[in-house]
Amino acid sequence: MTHLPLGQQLLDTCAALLLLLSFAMLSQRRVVTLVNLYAAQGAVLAAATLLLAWRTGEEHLYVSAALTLVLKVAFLPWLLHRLIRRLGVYWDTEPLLKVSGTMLAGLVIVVFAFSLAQPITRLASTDTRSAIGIAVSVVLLAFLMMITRRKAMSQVVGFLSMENGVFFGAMSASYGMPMVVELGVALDVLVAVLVLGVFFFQIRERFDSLDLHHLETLKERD
Amino acid sequence: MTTTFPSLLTGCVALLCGWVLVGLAGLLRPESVRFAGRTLFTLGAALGLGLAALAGASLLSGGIERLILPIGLPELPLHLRLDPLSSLFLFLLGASSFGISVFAGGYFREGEGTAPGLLCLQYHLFLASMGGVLLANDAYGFLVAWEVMALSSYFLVTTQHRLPEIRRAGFLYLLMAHVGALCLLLCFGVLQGGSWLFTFHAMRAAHLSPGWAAAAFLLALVGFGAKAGLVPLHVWLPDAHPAAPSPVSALMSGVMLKTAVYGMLRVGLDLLGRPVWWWGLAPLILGLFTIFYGVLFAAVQTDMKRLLAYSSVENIGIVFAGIGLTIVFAGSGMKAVAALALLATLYHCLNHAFMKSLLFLGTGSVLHATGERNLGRLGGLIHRMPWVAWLTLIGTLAIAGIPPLNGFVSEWLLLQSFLFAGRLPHAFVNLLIPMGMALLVLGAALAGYVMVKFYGIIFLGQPREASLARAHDCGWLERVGLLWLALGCLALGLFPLQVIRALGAVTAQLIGAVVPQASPHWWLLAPVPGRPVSYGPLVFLTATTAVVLLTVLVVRLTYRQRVRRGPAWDCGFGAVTARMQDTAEGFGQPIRHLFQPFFEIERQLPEPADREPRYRIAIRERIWRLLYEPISAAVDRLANTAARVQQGRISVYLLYSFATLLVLLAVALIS
Amino acid sequence: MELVLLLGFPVLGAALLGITGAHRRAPEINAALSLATFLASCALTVRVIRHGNLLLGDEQFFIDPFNVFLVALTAFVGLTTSLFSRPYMRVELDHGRLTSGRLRLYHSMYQLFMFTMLLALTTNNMGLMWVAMEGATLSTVLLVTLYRTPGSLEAGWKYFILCGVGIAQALFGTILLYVAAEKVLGAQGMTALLWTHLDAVKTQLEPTVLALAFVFLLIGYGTKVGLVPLHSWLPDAHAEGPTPISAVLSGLLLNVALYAVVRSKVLVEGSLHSRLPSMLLMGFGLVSVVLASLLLWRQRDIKRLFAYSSIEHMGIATFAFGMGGPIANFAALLHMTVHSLTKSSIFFTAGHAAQKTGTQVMEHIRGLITLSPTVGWGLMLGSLAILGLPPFGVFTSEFLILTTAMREQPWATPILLAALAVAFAAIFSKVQPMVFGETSGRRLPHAPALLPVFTHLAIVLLLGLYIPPYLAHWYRAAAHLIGGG
Amino acid sequence: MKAIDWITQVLEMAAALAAAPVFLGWVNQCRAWLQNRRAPSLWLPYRNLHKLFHKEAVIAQNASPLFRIAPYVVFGAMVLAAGIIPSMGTRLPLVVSADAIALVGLFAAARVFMTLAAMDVGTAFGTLGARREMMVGFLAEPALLMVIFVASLISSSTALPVITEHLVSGHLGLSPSLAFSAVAFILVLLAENARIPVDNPATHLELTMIHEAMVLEYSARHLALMEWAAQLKLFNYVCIGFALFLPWGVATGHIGPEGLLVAIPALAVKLAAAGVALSLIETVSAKMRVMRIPEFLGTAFLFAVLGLLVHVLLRT
Repeated sequence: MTHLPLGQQLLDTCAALLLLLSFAMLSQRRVVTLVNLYAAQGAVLAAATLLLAWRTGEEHLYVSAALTLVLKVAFLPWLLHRLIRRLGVYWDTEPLLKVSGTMLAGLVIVVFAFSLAQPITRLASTDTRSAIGIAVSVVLLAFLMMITRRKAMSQVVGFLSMENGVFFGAMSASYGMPMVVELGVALDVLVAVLVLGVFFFQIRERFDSLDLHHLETLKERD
Repeated sequence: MTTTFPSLLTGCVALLCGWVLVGLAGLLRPESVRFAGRTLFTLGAALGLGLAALAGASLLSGGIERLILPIGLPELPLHLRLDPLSSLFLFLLGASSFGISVFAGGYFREGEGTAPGLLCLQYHLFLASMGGVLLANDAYGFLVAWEVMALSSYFLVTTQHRLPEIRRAGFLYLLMAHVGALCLLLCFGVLQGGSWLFTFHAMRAAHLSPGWAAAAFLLALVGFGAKAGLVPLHVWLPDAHPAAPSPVSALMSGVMLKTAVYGMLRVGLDLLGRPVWWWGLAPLILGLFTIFYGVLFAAVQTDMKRLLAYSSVENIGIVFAGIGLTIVFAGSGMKAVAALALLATLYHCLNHAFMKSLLFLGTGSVLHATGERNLGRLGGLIHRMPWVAWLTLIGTLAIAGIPPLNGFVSEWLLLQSFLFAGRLPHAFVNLLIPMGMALLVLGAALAGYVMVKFYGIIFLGQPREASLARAHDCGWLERVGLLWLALGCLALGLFPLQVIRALGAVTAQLIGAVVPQASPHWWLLAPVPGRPVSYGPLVFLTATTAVVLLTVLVVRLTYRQRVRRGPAWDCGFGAVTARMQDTAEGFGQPIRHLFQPFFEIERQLPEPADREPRYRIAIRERIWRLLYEPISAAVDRLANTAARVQQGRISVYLLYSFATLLVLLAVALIS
Repeated sequence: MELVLLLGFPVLGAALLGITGAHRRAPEINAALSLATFLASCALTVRVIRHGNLLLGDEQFFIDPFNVFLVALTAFVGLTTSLFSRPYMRVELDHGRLTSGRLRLYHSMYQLFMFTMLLALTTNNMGLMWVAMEGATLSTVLLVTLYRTPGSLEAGWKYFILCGVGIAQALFGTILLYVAAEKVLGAQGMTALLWTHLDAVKTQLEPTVLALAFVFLLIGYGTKVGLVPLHSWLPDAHAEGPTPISAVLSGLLLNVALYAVVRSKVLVEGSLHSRLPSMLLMGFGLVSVVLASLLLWRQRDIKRLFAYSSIEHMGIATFAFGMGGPIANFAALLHMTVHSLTKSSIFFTAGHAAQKTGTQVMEHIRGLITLSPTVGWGLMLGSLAILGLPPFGVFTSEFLILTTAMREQPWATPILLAALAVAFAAIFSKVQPMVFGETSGRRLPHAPALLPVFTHLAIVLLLGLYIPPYLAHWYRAAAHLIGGG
Repeated sequence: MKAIDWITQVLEMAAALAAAPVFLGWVNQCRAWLQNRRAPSLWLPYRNLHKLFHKEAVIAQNASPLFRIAPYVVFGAMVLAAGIIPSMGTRLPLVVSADAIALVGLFAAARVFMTLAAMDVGTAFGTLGARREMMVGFLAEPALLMVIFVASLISSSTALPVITEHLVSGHLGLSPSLAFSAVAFILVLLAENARIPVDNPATHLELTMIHEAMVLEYSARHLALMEWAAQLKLFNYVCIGFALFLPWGVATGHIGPEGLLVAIPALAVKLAAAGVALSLIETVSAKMRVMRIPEFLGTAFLFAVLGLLVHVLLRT
């Protein structure tokens, strides 16, 4: 296939952008930027969904695109920014793993993810299936990021971007899930973030910091 | 296969239920000793007598009765079966429990930890569950009864749960019991042979590959051995038996251990079909070792109940040696001798039930009268408590294997089966047999030593403490209990022929051969046809008494000097105090000295310049350091390693999940 | 109809108590609603037993013996727990560990939690099931952190993050399932996530993708089951939350999660012709049993202790499901039942004990039997039951599982044997001195109402001695549904 | 069951009663000669017994009935034992109901009662003696049984007369297993009858004595019975030895007077020889330390077991 239709190319670009953003998040230590990156990811996701909706004409995709836009581009980042301001956590401390090391691990994971996606790609009937690999790697990269971070906030962002990855996976593998499920998922994410918001304040008022090493007291090793 | 209504079996079940009800009745007035103690226990005793009667009847009839009750697992209702083997042990349970329960009726008093009502419940549940074990005809029912037995006895053991050492004893006991039960569970898992029917009937039918059969046998040996107190699985026994109230110790030692023997016979000789000869080696060798080990430790004990507990270990050793011998013979197709060995084994079970219960009850009375378990603080009680003393003497002589009492008969039979092993097809066993005989005899002789120590130090000599002067003889209920058991010892000793006839049904069932009676006389025991070997306890007894009486008569008639009481002569040393007598430690000293390698001894000797010299000696079993402490240490180490996993840091936890995910994905891709 | 009620009552309750949760009578309302839910579940059960499986709400809900028995169990334990929490939370309130506002949160969340679990059980839609599971997580997170103590916050955080991440994997797995199913069932997406349809076509689904899907689902729901090494959140959450929540967590949530795992296993095993799912389940089961029993060895906190024992028992059940076959499945279902009943009753008594003595540290809890016989005996009998001593039901299931293992997977039996022995030693050596022995405290004036405890124990005892035929039939039907083997 | 058998039976017991003291006297005489002492009269044991029987018995205040019963039991047991051992004839009615194992049991019974009686008064020496006696017993008894078992394996019976008859019909020469057990038996005999080197019957140093220490508290008739029982025991052991290793001269099969006419002198000769041998051993060997006794008896036990093993090995 020498020359793809435009939409296809755009979609692939979006996918690539997503991956890029994930890497950026992996390396990024400023929490505020992290949130911005997350917002960007959301935006790209929304764009991809929109494109897809436009090409396939599945109207429920429009809805989910709108949902994404509202939730992941507007509301959640706003909320997170607000939290950051309120709690005054701008920087994550040095990650547990050196950034370079994380990057390396990330690369390995991407390779793994693509090999993983092969059978799915073979199966999937969508013309976005080439992007499944990227979706998987976005998920795994987010996972990696959560492992390496020390601030509660950045872990949450990681969690959210993982959810993005999953969402993108659904999108690219099968033009999204049934409406009921998507609504449910969206709702859950929303609630989750709200709960987290509450959480932050509680943690804060107990430990007056969001540093995770306060949360290492319950253990067996002594 | 009897098609008639299983009347005897139904009767037995009814009696067991009766026991449960009696126990529950104890909860009506839990605090009242008079009601829960006296009334209910005697009632339970009566039920025991009934059970003995029924079981005896079925034993003599030799028939088999089956019954199926619609409880238990869905596919597996509760199967019950009354065959000679189970009826023999039921008889043992009923008969000895009668004496014990009557005694218990007089025994329990206020302020003994658990309330009498609760005790009554646990006690009778214990009895009923033992009956259940003997009647069960499917693995599930068997195991349930088995564990209920362990559980109820555990609660009985921890009656005085305020004392830490008793809690420790109880814990150890339940742990060993549970592990043993798990082994049995696996054993039955093998036995059912993929038929998924857990009835014993199906197990008999199942055809196991030799490997599986051997595995099942070994699992059974471990499981039942742990309950019976086979060395090295006996460690719980010397702690648990003394910890329990004496009637309970009597039950545990006299009856509960026998249920393990029953199980061993049931699995080894019944469910597994025709055994392979070399299976027998394991119980034989372990048994012989257990005999020796148990009696050695009994000899050095200073606590009277511990001493008896170790002597139980020894007797269990004798029984298992007998089982091993039976299997070796049966496996080599020597039915006649196998039957003889089995007979001796069963006989010894009966004997031990009576002797050991009698002795434990005796110690119970002593304990109540003096509040002392330590031999070093007893002595001279024959003057204060003649009933207990003289009745216990019978038990002592019996367990020391003195003719014409019952202990001698079973040992005699066992020796005969050793002697007439004849030529076995396996050279190794041929050499093992004489060794075994030697160990058995040595054990018996040592048992004599132990028993002289036990009796002499408790009942003879001078009281070692001033408080003993206040000791009083036991009440009439206790006397009845003791008397019953003592009479049992005598009867079993004097009428072996009749007993053996009754046991014939069992040997016929398990071996397919009965021990013949080679002599025409009803009073003469001649078990080996074609060999002039015989023993007639009645004649023996009459002859001895005749000679003794004659002597007395002659002496009395010819010499009329009066007998004067004076101070003890003691080579004219004068001023003999009770402290000058040999102590329990002293009496054990030769054994300790001779068999040092078996013991882990820590001595505390006085300094030459000590104002008040103290001599303390503590003896532990090496088994602990060789086997059990390493195990627990290993578990500890493992636990510490495992604890590292749970190390509190969320990133690490996430890493676990991540790693698992990746690995599993890889696996999924590859496969 | 029953279904509507079943799901309606909790929602109603959540709303109602969300408004009036601080009211003096709130606990009674809570109990009443739970009772209603329970009755509804009974009705549903009866109906299923009468008329067989149900498909409701244009196929969005599917009730068969397998999940209806869990529904009944869930509703029942929910009821008893609400009964238990009535006096318990009162006392907590009096001790000032809670404010009335928090109590409101507690009550409404409790109902919400029940709702999510019932939804997860009854729905036919794998996606909805996921949503419900996530909902359950969220609602329990709030419950775990109810006390706002540092410990509870930490526990809540770990619980949230680990289960959240896990559940995200589950979502991905669901998607893969969807993808695979869509291929077969055609693109009209609605049906492609319905378990009934999936089950119908499971043999045609693409194996590799399903294998991957299963891995994701297993990781996801397995995290909630508490399978080692995904279990890390479990002990903390159990130990730090209020006791009624510990009870429902290990009594119900774990079951529901295991239910999800088994459902997906059924599908995957249908399409895969390898024993991969079984092997995975058995492996996870064994690892969980072993590690849990080792960690039991050195516990100091009573609730942590029994949390680990929950991991152990979930491991046993998982192992049994892995072995498959009618008997093992039957045993596993039975094990889920008896475990949830026994374990919740243990948590009740443990909660009372901790409340009476004012500590969860076992060294400081002594001589309960003199402090308060009911609590003492409750704890003793409960522990003995959970340790698999007959005549309690846990023994029944372990009997079946071990005997099956001896035939099917002999290699596993020594491991199980050792692990069970270690667990026994660990738990019993800690329970015994708590129940028995000398105590400094004096006997309490009033015995706590332990009706729930002894009801549970009675049922467990019954199941150990006699499984009623209809119940047995029901289990067997469920076991048959799971099939496998 | 012929009357003549009963006669033999009674005769044997009577003979044992009569001969036991003389035999002891004889042993003491030989010993005196071997040690160049003026020998006491052969009848001294009789006079002793007679004297003792005529004395007034003194019993410690805290002695229990057991203490007074014991001498009769011990004595009775020994007499009965004499009736079981085929010293002259093998057709003994009693033997049917008491074989060799029962015989050992009988000895055990005597020992147990003796030790219990010794512990009864509760003196230092009594208990000390009892302990030592049991220490000797628990090794000597098995050894004796093993010795008997060797013979009974050869003749496939545990009834002494049968064994004797089988040996007399002696188509087997001296089998090595019997040789082993003979050595063992001699050691046991020395130990069981409180002879040097195990115990010194003539000692009056309390700390070294075993048998004497146990009967310290007895006087007069009780003491007499105990002494007599001890003499009987020695006699019985010697007779067991004869029955197992020197069965010749014993009237086997159906015996009439003529059989006895051979048997009695034969027994007398054997006894005399045995007495000499015994005194010889006692003269040449020295008393050993108490804690060495177990080693001594252990050797005996070992020899007996070896005899058994040898037998099995040769047979298979």
